[in-house]
Amino acid sequence: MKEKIKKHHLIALCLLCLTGTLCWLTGVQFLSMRKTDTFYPSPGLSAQTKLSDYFPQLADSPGDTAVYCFRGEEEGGNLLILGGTHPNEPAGFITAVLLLENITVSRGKIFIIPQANLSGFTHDDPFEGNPQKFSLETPGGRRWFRFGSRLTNPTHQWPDPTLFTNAAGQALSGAEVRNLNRSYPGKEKGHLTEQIAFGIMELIKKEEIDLSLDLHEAAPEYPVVNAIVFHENSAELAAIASMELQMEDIDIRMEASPPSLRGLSHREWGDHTPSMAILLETANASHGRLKGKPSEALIVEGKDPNYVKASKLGMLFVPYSKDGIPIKERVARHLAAVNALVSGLRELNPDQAIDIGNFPPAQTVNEQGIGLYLHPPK
Amino acid sequence: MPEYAIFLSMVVIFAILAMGLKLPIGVSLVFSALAGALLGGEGLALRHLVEGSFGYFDTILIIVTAMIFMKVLQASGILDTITAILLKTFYKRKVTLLLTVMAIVMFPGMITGSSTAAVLSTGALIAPVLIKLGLSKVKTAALIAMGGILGMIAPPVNILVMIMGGGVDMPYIGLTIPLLIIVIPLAIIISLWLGYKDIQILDYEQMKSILPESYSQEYGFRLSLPVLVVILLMIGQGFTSSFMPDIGIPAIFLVGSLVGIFCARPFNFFKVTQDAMKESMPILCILAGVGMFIQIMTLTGGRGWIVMSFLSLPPVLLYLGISISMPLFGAVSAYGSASILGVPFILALINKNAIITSAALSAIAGLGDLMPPTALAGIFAAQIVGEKNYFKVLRYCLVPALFELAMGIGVLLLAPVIEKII
Amino acid sequence: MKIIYHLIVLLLIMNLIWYLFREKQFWTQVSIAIVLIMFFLRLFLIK
Amino acid sequence: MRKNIILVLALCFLLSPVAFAYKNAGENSPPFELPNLITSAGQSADVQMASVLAKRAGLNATLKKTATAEDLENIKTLTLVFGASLKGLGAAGIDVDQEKERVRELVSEAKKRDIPLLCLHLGGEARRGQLTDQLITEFLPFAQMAIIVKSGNHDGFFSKICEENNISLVEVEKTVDVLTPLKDAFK
Repeated sequence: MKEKIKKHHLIALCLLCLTGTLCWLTGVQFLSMRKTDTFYPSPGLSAQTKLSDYFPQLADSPGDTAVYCFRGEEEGGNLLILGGTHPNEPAGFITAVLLLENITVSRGKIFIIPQANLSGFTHDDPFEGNPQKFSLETPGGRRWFRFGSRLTNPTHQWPDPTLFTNAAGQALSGAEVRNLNRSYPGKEKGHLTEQIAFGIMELIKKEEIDLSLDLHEAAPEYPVVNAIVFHENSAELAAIASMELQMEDIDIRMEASPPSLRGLSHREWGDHTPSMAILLETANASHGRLKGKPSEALIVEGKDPNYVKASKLGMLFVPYSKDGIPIKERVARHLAAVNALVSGLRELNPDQAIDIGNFPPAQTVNEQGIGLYLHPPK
Repeated sequence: MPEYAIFLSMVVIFAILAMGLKLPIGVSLVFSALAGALLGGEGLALRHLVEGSFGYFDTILIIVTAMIFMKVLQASGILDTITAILLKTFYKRKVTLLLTVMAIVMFPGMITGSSTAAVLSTGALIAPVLIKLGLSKVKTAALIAMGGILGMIAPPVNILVMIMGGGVDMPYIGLTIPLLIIVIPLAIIISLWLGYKDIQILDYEQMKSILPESYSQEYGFRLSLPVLVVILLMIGQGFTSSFMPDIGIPAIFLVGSLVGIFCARPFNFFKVTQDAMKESMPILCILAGVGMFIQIMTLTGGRGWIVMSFLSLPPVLLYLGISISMPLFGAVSAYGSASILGVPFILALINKNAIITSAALSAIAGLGDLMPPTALAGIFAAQIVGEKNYFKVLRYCLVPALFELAMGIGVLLLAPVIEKII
Repeated sequence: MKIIYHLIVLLLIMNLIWYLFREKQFWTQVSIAIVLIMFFLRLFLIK
Repeated sequence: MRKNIILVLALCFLLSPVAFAYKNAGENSPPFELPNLITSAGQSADVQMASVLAKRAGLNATLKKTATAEDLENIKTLTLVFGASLKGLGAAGIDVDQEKERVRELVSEAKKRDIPLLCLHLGGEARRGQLTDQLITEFLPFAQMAIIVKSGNHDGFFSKICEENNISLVEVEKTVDVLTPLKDAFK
């Protein structure tokens, strides 16, 4: 009965144990990204709801993200601000957080979704070597934020098809099925990401949003950067805002949303709802293909010698010096643009005026840092 | 340690382990990635290593399931039957045979955008036919590998262009004609180049004598079901998306395999999956290793260094840079090459028509599937003809690959003219 | 659809473990173990 | 040849009061009258800015990015905003040649109807480039006046054409600064 265990069986057993240990060690790190970020809404907050309140099918799904609502006493315009469509574009996300932790609204309504693709915040893109989180200094201590992936977590939406044809009929490579900003107008019975897109469309329709903003970042070598991408229904507003920004010495490119590129927020929001649709881009070196060593510092300070070199070679679409483009500058840009768009909306249509109090001033953020306007960690 | 030094050390360590100590390539890659992480001051960086390997998880699923499907076709006798049918049809028509064979190999690649899917499905079907008609094993494998790559580039689905287009906001529209301009001449030239001289024209008796056993009498139409099911499901992808999500290529191959159980000569399914595992294990481990290698390369700044080095070439050398770097970078897969280098190159050529540029770049990036250590198309083509050393196959792919490279560069240079014509 | 892929991964894991114990060459066993890590993490929907 | 010289001289003669008029804008009446039709030459988004500027200047202007000869009915001034954008052309569903042909017809119809032409270039240096330059070279010579953002004239491109054709050229620092000269240019 007593049989000697064969050597290769023993090795197999050891290797299996080793595999298990490695799974556990790395699994703990992967799972650490599922811990949610804490935000501290300003006292001006009227209600905190969820996207599933607009599209119940999302309830309890990893895509059910928080919606922060600020309602003014007076009737006015309705504004939607989306951050975190791509969780690896932190300036958009942080701008939304900064707004929800500071503003008060006396006229009109503002809806803020800081983490539009919540699932994307729970994992990192393979091959990018990015850190899992980054921190910003506030007067009361350091606050950490997740740095996620451009795409929905594959464990939340599996498998990718070979070819993704989105609800607007555009054919894209399979992985784009997890890209929120290729999934509009979304699909009630589609993949999770399409359902999130559908939920956002529902919010825009039900809350009768007048102006919807999608805050992004792009690589400095990408032609649409430091740009205001507008649907044709918001061309005039974009022009007004870009001139206003120019007066504040902020150069911004105007880019018309191409009608042939379907599935993007600035296209489908404008096509399928009465809302004006605008997407804003800033330049983020940690996003590009030329980036050097990825690090928390690259995300926050935005300094990269590779991009300085690329800039000298004339390959970039933004000025880029050895000082880099720090996140405070990128967030300040977004803040200034949001402000300019809101005042442009008032100019165009006084009925849709929105009065915002405690709006974090772009210039101060740029000069003194984001932390000044962030709630200290508890 | 500067980033290029870390990268070069990783390459040297890989070479020592793989060539000096004769470790499996996949394992060597894993260890060189680990060494890179240590040298870069990142510690063991286990999270990064495992995360990197996940970059190829979907590819690994496709490979394993495609391999199972191929083994099912073999074990059930379907492969022999199809060989017999093809032989009977084509034994005395050389050019028609070669062109048909090319089209058959390309087909799964055309609808899935993956050279692996093509080589392991229809490539496996036609390999025995070519060998029986006198083409050497390695040349057959080269033909299949090139067919897989051309299928990957050919319309309607070219994932490489989609990846590049995604990086520059170019919709996947209007690519059919530019891609056909590239692929059709190549398909004709390459199939004739590799096969015309060696393929024998047989008389009926000769053909009869080499005919493998056919099961078509016994099982009839049922025999074709597994292949038909796979092809139909591949074509049908996207049609179902209105009421249910697509099932994806791995599930398609598995469905085909399961259908195979009931359609022909009985066989032991578990043994088949074990065989498939065994044959695909080296490449699975290589892919995991390559994923780790790239992640650590990015983490230590090596990737940025490489991309910058090629992009900062003077304009005269830009085309040379494209010709060298895109296939070379394909060593980490053609998709990776399209994403990491294809996008910046499109931007560097921004004054040309992006549709034609991306079509041409995809032809060049596609060659990456011939680049060791991954060399997906080369390795699997060698495997289906039973050739142990895939470098022998790659040797015969060299001239066809140069044709393809020349075509790609030619189209890039002539983009303004082609734009006027189409 | 997720459940189908779960089953596929499970099937492949069983095959991989079986193969790991049958294989006699050390480095091939190591290769299998490396590939197994991914399959386990995906089976438990961690990564 | 002689015919050409006569034509140019005639043009200069015709245009000189216009140029003169602007230089002495305070004393003489401005050259342009309302209503004003604003259109693009090249379909860049800059035309949108021009429309906003006109609105802010209190000018009665119609914006039509792809205006044709028929749109000139009852129009007293044609404003052409230079700036080629492949994306913009794509969005309008036309190619470069179609765009040139459209502007060509529009400008010649305006000339036929004696509608003066005002040209704007708002994008500065970033909005130059081969395509835009082609449009400027072809159509700017027909203008009575050009208002441009200074950095777009860094190589003297506009100055040269304007001098040769006796067009009054106004340079400003930023796009927003176009507002004042634009306002002053209209009666």
